[in-house]
Amino acid sequence: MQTVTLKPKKEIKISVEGENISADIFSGKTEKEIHALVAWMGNQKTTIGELFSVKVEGSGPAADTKIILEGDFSRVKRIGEGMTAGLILITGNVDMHLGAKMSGGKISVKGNVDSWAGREMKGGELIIEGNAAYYLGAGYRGESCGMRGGKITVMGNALDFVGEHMCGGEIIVKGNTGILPGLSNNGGKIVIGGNTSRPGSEMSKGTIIVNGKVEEMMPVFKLEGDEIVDGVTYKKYTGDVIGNGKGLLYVK
Amino acid sequence: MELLIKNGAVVDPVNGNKGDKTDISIKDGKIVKTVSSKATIIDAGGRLVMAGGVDAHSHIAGAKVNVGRMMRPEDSRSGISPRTKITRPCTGYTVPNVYAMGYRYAQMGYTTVFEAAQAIMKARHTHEELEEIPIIDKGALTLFGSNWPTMDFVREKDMDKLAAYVSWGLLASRGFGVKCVNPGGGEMWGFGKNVTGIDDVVPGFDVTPKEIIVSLMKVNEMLGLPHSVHLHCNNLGNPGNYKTTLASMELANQVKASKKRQVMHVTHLLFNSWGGTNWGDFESKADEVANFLNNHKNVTGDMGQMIFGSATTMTADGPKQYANAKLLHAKWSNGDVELEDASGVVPIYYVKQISVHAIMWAIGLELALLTKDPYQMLLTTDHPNGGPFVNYSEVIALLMSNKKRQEEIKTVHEAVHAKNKLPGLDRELDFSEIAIMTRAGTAKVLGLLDTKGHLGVGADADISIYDIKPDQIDPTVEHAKIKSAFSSAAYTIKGGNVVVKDGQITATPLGRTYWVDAKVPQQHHDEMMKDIVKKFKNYYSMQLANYMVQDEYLTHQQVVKAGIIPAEVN
Amino acid sequence: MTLNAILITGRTINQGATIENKTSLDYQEATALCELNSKDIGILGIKPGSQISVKTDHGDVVVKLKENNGNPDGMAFIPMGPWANAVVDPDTKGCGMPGFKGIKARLEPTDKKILSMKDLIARYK
Amino acid sequence: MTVITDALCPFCGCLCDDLTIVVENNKITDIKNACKLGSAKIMGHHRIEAPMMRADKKSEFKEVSYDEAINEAASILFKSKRPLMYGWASAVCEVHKKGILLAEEVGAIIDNTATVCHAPSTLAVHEKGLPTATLGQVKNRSDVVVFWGSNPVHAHPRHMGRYSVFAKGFFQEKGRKGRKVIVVDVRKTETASMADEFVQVQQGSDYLVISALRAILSGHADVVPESVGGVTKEQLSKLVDTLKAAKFGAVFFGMGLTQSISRYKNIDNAISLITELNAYTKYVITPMRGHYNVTGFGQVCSWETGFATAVDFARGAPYYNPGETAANDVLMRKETDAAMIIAGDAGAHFPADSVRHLARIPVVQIDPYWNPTTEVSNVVIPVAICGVEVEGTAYRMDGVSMRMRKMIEPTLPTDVEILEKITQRVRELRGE
Repeated sequence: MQTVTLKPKKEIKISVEGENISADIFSGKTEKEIHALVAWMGNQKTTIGELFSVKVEGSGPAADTKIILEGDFSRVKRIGEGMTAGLILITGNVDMHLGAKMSGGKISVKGNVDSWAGREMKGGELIIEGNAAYYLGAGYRGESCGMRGGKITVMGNALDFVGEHMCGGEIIVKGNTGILPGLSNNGGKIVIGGNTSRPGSEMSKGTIIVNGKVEEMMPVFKLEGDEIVDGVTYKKYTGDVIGNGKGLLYVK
Repeated sequence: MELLIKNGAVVDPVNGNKGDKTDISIKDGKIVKTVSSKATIIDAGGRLVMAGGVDAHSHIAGAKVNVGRMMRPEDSRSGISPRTKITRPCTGYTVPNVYAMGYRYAQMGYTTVFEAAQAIMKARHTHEELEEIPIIDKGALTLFGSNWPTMDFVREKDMDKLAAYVSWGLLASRGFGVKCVNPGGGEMWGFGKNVTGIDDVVPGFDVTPKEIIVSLMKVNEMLGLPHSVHLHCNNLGNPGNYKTTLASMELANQVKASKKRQVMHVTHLLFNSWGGTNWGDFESKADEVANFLNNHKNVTGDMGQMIFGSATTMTADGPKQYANAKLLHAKWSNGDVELEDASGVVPIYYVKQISVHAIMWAIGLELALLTKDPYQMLLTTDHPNGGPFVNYSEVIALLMSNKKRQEEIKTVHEAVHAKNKLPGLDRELDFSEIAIMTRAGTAKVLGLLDTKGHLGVGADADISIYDIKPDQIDPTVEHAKIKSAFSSAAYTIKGGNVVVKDGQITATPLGRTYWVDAKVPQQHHDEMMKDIVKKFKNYYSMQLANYMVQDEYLTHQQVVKAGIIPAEVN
Repeated sequence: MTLNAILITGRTINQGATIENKTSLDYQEATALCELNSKDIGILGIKPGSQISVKTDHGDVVVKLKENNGNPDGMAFIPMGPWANAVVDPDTKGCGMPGFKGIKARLEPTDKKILSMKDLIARYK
Repeated sequence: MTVITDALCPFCGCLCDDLTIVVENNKITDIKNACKLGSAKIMGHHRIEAPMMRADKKSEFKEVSYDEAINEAASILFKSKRPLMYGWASAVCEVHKKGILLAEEVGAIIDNTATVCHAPSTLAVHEKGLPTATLGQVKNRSDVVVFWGSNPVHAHPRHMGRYSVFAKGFFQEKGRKGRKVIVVDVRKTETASMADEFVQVQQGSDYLVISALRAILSGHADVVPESVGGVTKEQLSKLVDTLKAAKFGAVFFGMGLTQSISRYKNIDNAISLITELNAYTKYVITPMRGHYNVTGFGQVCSWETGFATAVDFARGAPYYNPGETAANDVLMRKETDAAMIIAGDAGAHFPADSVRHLARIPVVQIDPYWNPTTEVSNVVIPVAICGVEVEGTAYRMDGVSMRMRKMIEPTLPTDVEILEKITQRVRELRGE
């Protein structure tokens, strides 16, 4: 078991690119080696050691590596990018692209995450106790697939475009979401605890469940009648009818 | 500036060299007989030396290439490399940025590349990009196949005016040759329609694709242009289109070449050699097309080889692109140009286990292996339609090694066994044949064989050295080494400068832009311009005075003279 | 006296004609204004040409009231420019574009002066 | 007296190229064919006469030499860890090329005015492509013209005459009489007043309305409710019939779509509608671009970097992600620690929060005119006016490029000269 604890040495104003903060990269490395890892801040090439205090206990493979990020990481992007195993615990807020392209392991955040958390995620788990911003579990510009696998749970709210272009995996938002969740959903599952608006546009496959209110329904869904899912009665819709979509939209 | 390449295994089919150790002397950007003792020496150490690669058909610059970039940030984010002291940043795989375009060609040992299609009205854009593509020499073919003046003069059977229009259009666009894409179809796409064969009548203009093709060939030869008509056949991409292709190629017999070259170049034949009637009974007719070429020396073609993986299709064939987008449920850009032509851009992903894709892949290779004379079948991927040009080394390895082909066939859809002849073809091309398909042949087809595509005295000092010792390698078995060597030149020399060493860019001089200045009798020009002035007054959305590409966009131009009035001897 | 409206901003011909002359009074005349239909103007109980205070969650600004009966009820229009931008929604919504249209606004008559371009920008220093 | 014919207009994306300019003693004395917008700009306004600097934004500017201003500009960019270089739309492509090179060298984010105009249209193109055509296609063929969230009477005054509503062409000899003109907007604009049909949409409901049209077009009228976004199902169905009946339809959209809720998804949806209409007849869609060469920046930036705008060179290689790398994103997050604003006016056209941040950081302005950006600048470098005093390339809204003519001789340096000098100075500071 290896535990690595990072704390910002001072307030970070210009975003740091934290793609090297991942269990795969930290595992088996000494404090000195982690210190030397590159971290870009704006146009300045710097190191993790310059920006963060680093404490390493034990050593182990990625799957047995735990990273604890203490303090304010709200200006650190791309944490856990491409991670395949291990655990990252974040005690505060984090910046954009948390867990982008991750395929395994787990990232847990006590605070809020900025946009593109879980972008193009393939597997593993993301647990966000606070709120998520835009494009949770979405894709990159122009790509046909966003999230492909894994699970994202947000205890708070999320903003627009949750699960855009999702091709697989599951997103649970306990609170409300912004507009157009599950846009172009192509096989993922999205469960919204609270309210939302315009869900499921251009959906071809997958499922969206809304337990709160739908402020504006897209005029592209066919009402199929009532259906009971996990003991709850929902109105069941199919669509988006424009592309003969086979998506399922359940609204309480 | 003098350079001497010693101990090279020189493969130079034009000058009859098949790998003999020959020294090459270079002075002031040209190959010369001898150099002084002060010359810088490059010891090739027995490695393969060829003329710099010449690509006669690639989409490297202009409106639709940039549309490809704009609609595909997901492509641009691949192949990213930061700036260095010598190079600008690179992006993209199927639609690289201008810098990557030049660097990557040079890294493969290519030194001359022709953009395959520009509408006159958007030619300024093409040249803006060409001006920023480093290292390589380049040029662009100009679209004439659906232009209103073309169709008017064809209908009026006025070849003098048509020749004058082509001459003026080349000047207006600073174009190198006559491109003809889905003739007539570009106009019909203006109302969302298309021609179905070479005998359909284009509404509003009362001409057929056949008449357009024959007339453009006639004036091309009247003008004595270096290159022949460069034809993208009607019905491209439709099962059963080989009949249209054969009927189009047959038209070549109606016109006599003005120069020692073909009268018709039919491009990316992979997409035009299709049998069957639908995607279910789709099959290869590469044998029929190759057989035609084997019996008709006045027509040449290029492969348009397909590469599995990501590609971006882009062509002036607007209706085809809409059909593609619908078929693939892909994003679709369309870019019709008033009075001139159509165009479309659609991304595609070629998959080994999709039967149609596997059959297409095999068709390209069949074309190269069944066409006996490599001068008649050039190596292209119709970049980025069949796939990005950076994969030429893969194609070379496939053509040189039946073993590699058989290994590949095992990984692709089994349909190739029933629908293609490829599994049974054991021909393996040698270095000379590869040199023809990528250098001598392309230069000859373009009409540039005096200075390009060979290593004789007087040729441009565009040279590539590859990390292969021809006498010590068995390409059949060591195909991986062939691929790796052709993907990354040991040296690329452009105009006498070393621009690549060990696959790395070492210098980035700006190459030249070729265009053809073809003169016609003033009276023909004046008559023709009366029609053009009317077109601008009534139909174009811009002024004639702002139409022609200005000199500012050709800072390094190479003018090739041609025309009905013989060019003055300098 | 208070009108709740949806605010949009955008181009006008006079805004465009003075866009390279932003220190001029002409530019202020062309852009420091808010268009409402006559019914909404009636609700406010003032005449076109009077000053009006526009408040949103993102800021406040004083501009001149103008009549435009092309506007539906409850729609306010301010030509694009620094006065409009004092009250638009800065959130780029994950796509780089702030909210220049569709902002909830509270409109009230006011005696406060319309700030000049220089004074308006000086508020940000 | 000199008369320049076929001159290009340096105002809007119509890039009209039929202006006649009369020049006497290096002064423009008359203009023919230009609209009110073009005339106003070409006839000229008060200019900044000399470079100016100040350390404290609240103090007055002091005139300085060009060398001093250029040195200070280079120093600001060189020291910056997160520079933003914004503007570019009122400049020719030759300026854009120099700007992108400088952005590479200082590791800046480079973004243009499309960020508050049609950058969302580019985001939509990433999703769906852009089925479009040059404006002459519309002139020669169109029998249905739709303006959606755009108001050419105000923003593109000659568009309707030259290219769309009134223009006569080969297959459309009748001009206005041969065309059905439809305006979709949230309010009855002057353009709407000229239309054959006005479809009034509730603000922010365009996305829903477009989806409803697509549903009806695809034969699923049954799922469409009686009213969508303030438009009745009856009117929507009639609109679909009208659209389908066209031989050649053209849709021109503006900031009504790009700036409302859903942003680029409105355009994404509209592009799908156009694509689907092409199964029945011919349709094209074109953004009504604002500045005369805002399109050009997108073109140059795309071929040089692979991305149309909002390119972040912090790590030496282009990175693109509007929402993260666009000008207002980084200003709003207060990340930008220095800015260069050139040929665009962030001070006037960005939300207050962004301008507030600009007021806190070192700002270099390169522009012919005094404007709100000047008010928050530290270094101001006046330049010649592209398209009036400087020739060069510009791209019309439909992607057709033309070369702008020089009407009069400049009395100040050009943007290109200034950018080249700043780049040179940056290299010196780096010790090259």
